[in-house]
Amino acid sequence: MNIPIEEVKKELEARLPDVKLRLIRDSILIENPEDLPRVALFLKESPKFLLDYLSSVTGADYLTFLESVYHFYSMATKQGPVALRVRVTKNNPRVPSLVPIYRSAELQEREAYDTFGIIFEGHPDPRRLFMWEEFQGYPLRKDYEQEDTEVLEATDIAWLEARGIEIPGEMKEKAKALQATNQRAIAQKPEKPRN
Amino acid sequence: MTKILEFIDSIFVAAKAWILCLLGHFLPAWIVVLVSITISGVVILCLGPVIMMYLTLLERKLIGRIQNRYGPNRVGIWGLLQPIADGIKMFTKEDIVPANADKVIHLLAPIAIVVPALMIFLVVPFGKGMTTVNLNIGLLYFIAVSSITILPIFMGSWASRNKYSLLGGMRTAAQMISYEIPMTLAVVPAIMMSQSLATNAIVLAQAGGHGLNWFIFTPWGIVGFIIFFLCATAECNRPPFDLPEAESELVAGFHTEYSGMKFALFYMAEYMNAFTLCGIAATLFLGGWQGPFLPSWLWFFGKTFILICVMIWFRGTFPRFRVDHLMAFAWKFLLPLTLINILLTALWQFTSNLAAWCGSILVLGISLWTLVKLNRTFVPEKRHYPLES
Amino acid sequence: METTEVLKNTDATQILEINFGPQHPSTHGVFRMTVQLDGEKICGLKPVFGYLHRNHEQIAENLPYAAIMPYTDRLDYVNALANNFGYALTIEKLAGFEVPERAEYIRVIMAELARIVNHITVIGFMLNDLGAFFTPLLYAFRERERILDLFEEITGSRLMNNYFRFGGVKRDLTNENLAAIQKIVSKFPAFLKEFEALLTKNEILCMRCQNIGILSGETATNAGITGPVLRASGVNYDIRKVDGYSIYNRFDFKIPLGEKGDVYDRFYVRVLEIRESLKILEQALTKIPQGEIINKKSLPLLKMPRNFKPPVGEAYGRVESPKGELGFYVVSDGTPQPWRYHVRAPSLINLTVLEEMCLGQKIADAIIILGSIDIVLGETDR
Amino acid sequence: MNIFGSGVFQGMMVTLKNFLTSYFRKPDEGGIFTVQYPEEREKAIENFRNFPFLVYDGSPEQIRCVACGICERECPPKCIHIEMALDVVGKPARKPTVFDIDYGLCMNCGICEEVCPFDSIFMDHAFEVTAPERQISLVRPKKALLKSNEYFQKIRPTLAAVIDQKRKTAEEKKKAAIQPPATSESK
Repeated sequence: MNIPIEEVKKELEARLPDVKLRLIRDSILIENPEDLPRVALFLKESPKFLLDYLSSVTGADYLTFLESVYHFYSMATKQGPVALRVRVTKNNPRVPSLVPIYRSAELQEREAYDTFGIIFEGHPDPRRLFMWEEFQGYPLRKDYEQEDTEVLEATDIAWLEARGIEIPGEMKEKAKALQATNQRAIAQKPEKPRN
Repeated sequence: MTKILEFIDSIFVAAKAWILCLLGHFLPAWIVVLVSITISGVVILCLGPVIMMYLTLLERKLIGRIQNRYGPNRVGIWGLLQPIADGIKMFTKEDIVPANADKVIHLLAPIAIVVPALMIFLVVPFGKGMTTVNLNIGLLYFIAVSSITILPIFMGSWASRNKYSLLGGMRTAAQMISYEIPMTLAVVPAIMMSQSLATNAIVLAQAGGHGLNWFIFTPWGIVGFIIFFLCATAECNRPPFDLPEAESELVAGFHTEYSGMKFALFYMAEYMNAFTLCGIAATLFLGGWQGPFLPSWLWFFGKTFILICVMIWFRGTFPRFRVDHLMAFAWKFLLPLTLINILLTALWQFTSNLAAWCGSILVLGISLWTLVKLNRTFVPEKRHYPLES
Repeated sequence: METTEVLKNTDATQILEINFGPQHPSTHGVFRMTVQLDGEKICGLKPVFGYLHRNHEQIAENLPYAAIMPYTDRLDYVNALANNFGYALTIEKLAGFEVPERAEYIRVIMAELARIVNHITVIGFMLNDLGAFFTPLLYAFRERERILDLFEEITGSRLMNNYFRFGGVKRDLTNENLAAIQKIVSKFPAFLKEFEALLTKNEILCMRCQNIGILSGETATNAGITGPVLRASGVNYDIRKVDGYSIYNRFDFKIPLGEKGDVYDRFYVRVLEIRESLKILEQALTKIPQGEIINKKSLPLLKMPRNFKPPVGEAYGRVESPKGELGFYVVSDGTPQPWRYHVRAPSLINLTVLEEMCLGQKIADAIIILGSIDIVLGETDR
Repeated sequence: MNIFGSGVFQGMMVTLKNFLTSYFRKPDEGGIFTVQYPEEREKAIENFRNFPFLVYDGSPEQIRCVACGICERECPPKCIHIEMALDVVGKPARKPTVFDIDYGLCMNCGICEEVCPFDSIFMDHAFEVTAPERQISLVRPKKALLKSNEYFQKIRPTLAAVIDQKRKTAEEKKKAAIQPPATSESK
């Protein structure tokens, strides 16, 4: 059973007049990320919608801004989905966490942080999910540059040599050249599909 | 005809006596005694590993059949050379000792575990007159020696310095000490009825009556046998009581950090223990080597073989107990039952046959019912699963 | 193994910290949980993910839409067809493709067979976690093998099916295939009966599973738990019924619900779900019509996948995969490859409540609780 | 009321039954299910797909592939590498000189087979592919990939028959187009 998104918006505007909303495709954009928990709580508790189940939380990179998209369903009334989205800049990607309201966001927000670098404020365990803690960068951002694992950097060589592993001369030279220009070894981007 | 049968029956005894007689002609008596001991010792030392090797094959074959597959059948006919191939593999494997392990104890544990396993063989009556040492306190010796097994397992688990091993060792200690008690108590009725601690005397007490004098054909006997057999399964850490190993939880339990021949020794001890415990169970309740027509040692091995098959059958069927259920089963279920069983045995001696049968079955029924009622955790809950549209 | 002993109380017992996994026989792959033990009792548990992470989403964002299909097989490799189904459904939503009647029936038949395969494998592995020496697992695999042979015949591969296409399926079912499916469906109840005789009343299994890892319905809903785990907690939520996607609303089937939400309920709900799947299969096999197996509009796309450019927009499609709700979120910018592609993996999100279910239980229970959640690391870590 | 222990007993009976049936029954009815692999083999399934191979008619020179590169572009893991041959003049010869497939990368999806407009690449049944190391020797060159149409007809008779028929009619049409029969000229 679908919920008409206009109806949701109308209801939200009536009950939460200070929240600025905008329709984008089949979803509601909350202009100010700070309002997200209020909207979510309202949708969860309003007897009309009873959206008690947060199905999916994900990020998206639209080059100029980052977006966090939420899909809500209702298990009690078996209706949905209602999609909400918030937009943040890449410089200050802070979105309030929904974990206090929906625990299902716990791992998904960690994933979104891991892959897009969206910081969810108020998350009880804000660590990376898949990558290790020391990992640099956010792999699903469009401007992410992948490290070339075939090329050794100076620090890697030092680490290996300390353990008595011999390194071929050309690899060392490459590392030196990289260090001199103060660059990181970047892998080639996967080829974009031709048409 | 009977002569031939008797000859086959006593072939091993006769062979040993012949050798000793021959030596007795030109050697002093003390050397003959020494040779006698050596012969028995060598036989046991060879028998143990061979039994273990072919038990592994038997287990793999039977479980294979239970699971609708062939089991090993590539090395030799029907895979008969598989154990030898396994042995070669074990010998050639690298021996790995963890860096932080207590190296001496780590080395000693697998050696120490084989010793009690072999020592039990001494009192097992393999056939008529084929008990290696006819101790008059044979059962006491068996109970004492079999409980040593805990120590090497704990040594191995502690010395490995691995947390899985440690947990496995702790479980072993708890489990084996607990199951020792009902096992010992389950043996008591057999001792009471045969009025002897010597294994051979217990076998002889079950003679006659076309096999109906076996202790298992009495109410206390069957209860004692089942309890003894369950405890024996637990004593040699076989499923469903294989908590010290607990492959799915503790990787390999106490022998996680053992490889190659050291691991094989642990394995060997387990299988030899299984064999001797089954042998003792057959001796105590199934009439030992007694039986018509066939030679006595064949009867003994046949009965033991069947019991081992049941152990393997257990392994092919059951999931594992959990540690607290395991302990509860020993202390809250088996222990009271053995005590009641001893009481029944005592009554059995003073009453007529029919009254004893009826009385025992009544008492056993009531006590079982009470025990099940008292141990609600053992009884499955009835669940209702609604189907909604 | 790391040897860090943490002192909780200076005067009391020491807490033992153990890493279960990533190399452990019963963590279902390279999953790791850091467990804090007080004796045998668990007083803390943290799951650690990412050992099988390969950035599925980024791989997909650099590929044309059709070429993502074989990659979805590798998410949950036990039942690849459900993943195909979810992805195909999402793209059809995005591009507005219709699916011919026969193709819908074929899809349902294949998806339900995949569900049976998955559930039966899970039950087998769970029993292995319980310590049964492979017997239930191998009985399960024996039946699974028959279905996998069928998959091989129909889709060309046993596990990595790559069978669904946008607007239909890749290959038609012949009459022999249908007869073979019918044979499996008619023989399956006998096997299930035997399987249940082996397991459901077994006292050891009941002792181990009942009242272990209890998950209440409210917690499950709030934590976004889906699939059999949710239904075992007594919440009636099956996307096949709720969304009625594809043609599921035409079949008569029931949703089995659990009573307490413990490991035993999860195990038994799966057994009952196999029965319901068999019901669906029976109906689908009798009703399946003749006709096209793929939408005419999408036929040329098969030959030139790169020419497929869905209109600008986004779609969130979800199916009831045997593990739970499998969602795909795809944003199209009008180019041949998706701008954003996200998978809502049920195996991952169902692990949210793992710690809560395990606290206060024994280590052995943690293993079976993990087994009863049913995770596949290909999907969890993506 | 269930007697305590009856569930355990029931389970043991199931395993006993399976133990016994493994000796007497056929695989389909509860017997041994194992296939003794190197000696016995399961019946080949026609639609089974493993790694791709290239089909030629008659001799290996008559390769169907025209090096159009569609499979190379559509291959999801990019495991195909094609270079087109040049004839004496330097014009593209519509034949591949290099056609490598990296078996280490290939994920047996069958997309190359689907997209090929010239019916020249198909999925093989051979699964016993081993290599001493995992980089260079898994890259199969054209020579190793070429297999005759007869082989294709043997492993996948149904599909091969359809394709042979299609090619035959196409060829006849082509012939007809080049040399139109006299009757059509008169019209």
